[in-house]
Amino acid sequence: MEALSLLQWLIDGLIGIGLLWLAWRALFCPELFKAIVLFIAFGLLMTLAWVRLKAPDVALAEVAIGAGLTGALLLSSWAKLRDFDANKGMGVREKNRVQSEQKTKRPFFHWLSATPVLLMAVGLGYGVLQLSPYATGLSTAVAENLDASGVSNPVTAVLLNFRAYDTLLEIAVLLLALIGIWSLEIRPSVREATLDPVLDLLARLLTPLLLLVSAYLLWVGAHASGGAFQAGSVLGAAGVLLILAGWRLPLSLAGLPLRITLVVGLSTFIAVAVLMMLDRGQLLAFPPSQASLIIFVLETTATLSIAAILAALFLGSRPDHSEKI
Amino acid sequence: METFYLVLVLFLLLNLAAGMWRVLLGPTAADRMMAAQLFGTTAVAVLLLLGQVEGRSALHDVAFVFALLSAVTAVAFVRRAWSEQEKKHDSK
Amino acid sequence: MGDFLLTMPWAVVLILLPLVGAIVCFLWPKNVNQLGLVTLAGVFLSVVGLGAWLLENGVYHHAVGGWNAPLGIHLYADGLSLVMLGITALVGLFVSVYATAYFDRVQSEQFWPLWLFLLTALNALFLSADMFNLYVTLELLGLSAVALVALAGGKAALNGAMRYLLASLLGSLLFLFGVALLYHTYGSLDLAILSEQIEASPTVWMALGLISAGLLLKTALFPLHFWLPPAHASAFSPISALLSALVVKASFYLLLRLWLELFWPISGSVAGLLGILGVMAILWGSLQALRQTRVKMLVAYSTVAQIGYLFLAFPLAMGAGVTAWNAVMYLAISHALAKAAMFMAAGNLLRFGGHDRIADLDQLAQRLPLTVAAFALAGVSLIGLPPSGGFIGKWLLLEAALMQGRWDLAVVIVLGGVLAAMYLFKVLGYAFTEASTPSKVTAVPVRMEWAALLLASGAILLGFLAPLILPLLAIGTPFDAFSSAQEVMS
Amino acid sequence: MSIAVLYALVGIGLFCLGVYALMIHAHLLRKILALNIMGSGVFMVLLALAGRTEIMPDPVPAAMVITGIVVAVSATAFALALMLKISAVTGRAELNDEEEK
Amino acid sequence: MTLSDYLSVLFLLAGAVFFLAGTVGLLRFPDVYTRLHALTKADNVGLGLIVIGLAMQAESYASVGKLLLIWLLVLLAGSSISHLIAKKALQKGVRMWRR
Repeated sequence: MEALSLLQWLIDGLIGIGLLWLAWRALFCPELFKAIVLFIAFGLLMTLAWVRLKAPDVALAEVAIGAGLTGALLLSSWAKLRDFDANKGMGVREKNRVQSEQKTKRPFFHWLSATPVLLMAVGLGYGVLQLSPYATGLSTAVAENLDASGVSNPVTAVLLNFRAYDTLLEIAVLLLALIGIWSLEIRPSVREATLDPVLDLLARLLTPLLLLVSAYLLWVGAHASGGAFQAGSVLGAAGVLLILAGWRLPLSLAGLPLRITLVVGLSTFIAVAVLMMLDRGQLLAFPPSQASLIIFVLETTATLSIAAILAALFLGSRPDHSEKI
Repeated sequence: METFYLVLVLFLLLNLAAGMWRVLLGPTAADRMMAAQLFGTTAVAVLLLLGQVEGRSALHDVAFVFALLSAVTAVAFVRRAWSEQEKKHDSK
Repeated sequence: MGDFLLTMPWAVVLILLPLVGAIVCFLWPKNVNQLGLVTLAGVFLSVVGLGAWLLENGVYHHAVGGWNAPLGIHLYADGLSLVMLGITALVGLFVSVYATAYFDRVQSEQFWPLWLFLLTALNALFLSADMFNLYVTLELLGLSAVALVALAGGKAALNGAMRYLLASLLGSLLFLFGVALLYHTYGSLDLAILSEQIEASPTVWMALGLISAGLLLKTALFPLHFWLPPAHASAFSPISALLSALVVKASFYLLLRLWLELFWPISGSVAGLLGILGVMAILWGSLQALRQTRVKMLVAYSTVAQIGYLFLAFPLAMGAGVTAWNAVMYLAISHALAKAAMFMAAGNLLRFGGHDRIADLDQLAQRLPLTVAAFALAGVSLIGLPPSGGFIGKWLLLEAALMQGRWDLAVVIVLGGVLAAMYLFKVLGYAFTEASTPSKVTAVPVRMEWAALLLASGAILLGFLAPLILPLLAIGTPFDAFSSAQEVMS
Repeated sequence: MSIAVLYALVGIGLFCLGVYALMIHAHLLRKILALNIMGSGVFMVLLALAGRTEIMPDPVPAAMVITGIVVAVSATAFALALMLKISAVTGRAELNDEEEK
Repeated sequence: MTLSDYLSVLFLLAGAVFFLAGTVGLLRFPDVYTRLHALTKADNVGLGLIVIGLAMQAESYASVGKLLLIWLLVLLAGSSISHLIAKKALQKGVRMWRR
């Protein structure tokens, strides 16, 4: 038993130190590309930390959204930045870029900001150590009401029943981010004309697999780890893969059909909320007998919308404008 | 048996830490990305082992998604981020 | 009819209606202006309905999903939320009318969905009684506000938007950290439950620090105001109006609510600090405003100064209790009206002359009389001259300061008014003189002039409405917990 | 000290590293990375402290973290797009510190 | 411990050795192409061995199937990615190591 707990400590200590080290290097190493790769590695290690903290649902979300999508987003943004540089730059651009990537505020400012941050770290550490060692969370309240929630995975029950209102607003945040990006009117990049047979094959093989996994996660979410966000982001990753392989949405679908897909999750959520309001006098109050069906409908539409939004976030520019310019 | 699995997990994590040197060393962008790939494969193994220790099949799903999505990141790297001529090479 | 007013769940309508409006505007951008105005009218009526309900029944509670706290999320409305919702709907309506004339076709297609998302976030924030839910509304609010600033598209606007985005995200994360500490201390996210259990401990102090820092950053209290002037001055004028009048107030409202209801056992002892920052904000903001050469930048710095006033109430509430809070809410709403009107007037100047350089305001008093009148009336309220809403607010604040013998604060209150008069007369003075370099002029749509003028008159009218508004504010006695706690202490 | 507290302290470390980096770096991509790492730190504190008891993990923090991750990715995507736009307009992916004329 | 336990320990250990070999290769080999070679081959075999070791302990056929599926997926992704990287490296003029 003693050896076992020592091993646990070693593993957790290694993960903790690894996280701090990766974060430190990602934030302070001179080259930006290296920083991004380190950040992706950070996300992957974070997944292991979530697993160690007994939160497989979070691990799934982190791996699907955090590692998969954020990594691809960062890499592609970095590449676009460099393209801007290359377009305007002459011979010295490489040197300039490296300088701008490392640029920080004046050294005096480093000390000025390090002091309060250190104080904050000490204060926060003290505050956390002062907490009573017994968690006073809501696990019993959730467990007592789980039967009436329509699902048996407590995390899904919280997300789609007990605190479904948060989830509604959160899907609104996703949609808002996309509308905000579209209103920036970024020119689409005209690159990656070449088609790679191996990449094509990979995309052809992985896309159906991603579809299957997404459906599986959606289905399994009711009683084990998984759910709309995980499923949606895996499906969204399929979209990202297709975009990377050079595939584009046909223009006929890029207008209203795409927009409807983007909003169907949020709209269904609102519609259900209003229906429940009319029926039971309370926003989003699902009758326990039909709760599992309602949650399934909500999750399915949410998965579709989340996937479409994430893929569109990755694309950046509005797909119905991209061919015209 | 549980102890053995955990020893194995610890070993793989140390292995991973060693692999991180490559990210720092480079010298080409591909080397850095490759090390992140190493992360992918090793982490899948770690997740499977931890799943065995904790008796949770949910971790298999995590490992599965992990394997799928680290591929997407790598494709993003090859297609988007790596487009300039490499000037840095391994020193002889 | 009366029955209908009392049975409709107005609070829910207030959140869902603008959200539906945003989705519809996104899907069918053909008739955004009409759709948007209808939505705004609906929101306005819902606030009236909610007001009627509150007057009849006291505070409003709604357990979302039928799950009671701590498991579920509660919507909650009292007089404080009602007044904030009301001012949001009123200013929102006028700005919307203004916007229909201000934006061209493409711009309005982009403006409306974002603005309706912003409105959703504001309403949801004023109605929420759950700490984590508040975090989500803060993020919704921040992102939509930043996206609106970025609409202007120029160098200055994009830089301002980015600065604003970084500040806003940092603020949200600080807030979330505080929420995490509170949750793990008391096992609940519900404001009412937390406020019953809360007591001084190192963890609670850390939570207070984090949450206050996050919200002060979003409220742009000196010295955390660095992001505000560039963002507010470079955005499109109706958007500047929304940001200065409403968005900044939303985080102030939240700060007020949490200090009063949640942190009441400990917040009294550090209230003095906020007072000092408030004083510095008044002085610094006013002096910076005096130095500006462009109207919108001047108005933006004036916002920094006026935010300072809102924080003077914190030290004063120790002894004067409700008077100080009434004063501060009065100042907040009259500032909302006046500042929105002022930014709209500034937008008219920009449209008219193509620039907003103060020195080149070419005889505008004769050529754009309505706009200059709007600017002047809004100025009256900002300076605090009778009979405006600003006057009532400052008068109540002064009364509270004198009651406690805080002569220092009383001097600052008066001095701030004098400085405001100085920087506003600087603009008005140039509006009467002939410029050395006449510029080409464009006609300003009548709707834009009248919207600014009516809103500015509203700020004056507020001066007569105190007997009507103060009782509304008292519904559910939002200020009691704090005041009684202070009495026990002193 | 338990493993939960260990992870909570790691979370605090990440948060503070992020705040520091956010303040001193000029490049916007670096600032965005810093915000993401700060976010991870907060999520870690939120979830780690839920594991203080051995009996039953509390699902509410897990749900909050999932919501937080989605919000974070939305904000990141928007911030990256805004950065690209700034870089396209001004030619630099950093904020201009000098006052606008 | 039963015979299958011993066998599974054996497979797991062998897997760990392959992982170690992969990392050593990644650190010591002289150029991108050889390092790719070390990483993808050794680690995928290592993972395969670990999967076999764990499959022997699995309770149901479904979970054996899932384990094998994961391995197949990693193989597929790993091989295509390493091909893409190597091809791109050639295009971008990354020099090959010569003795």
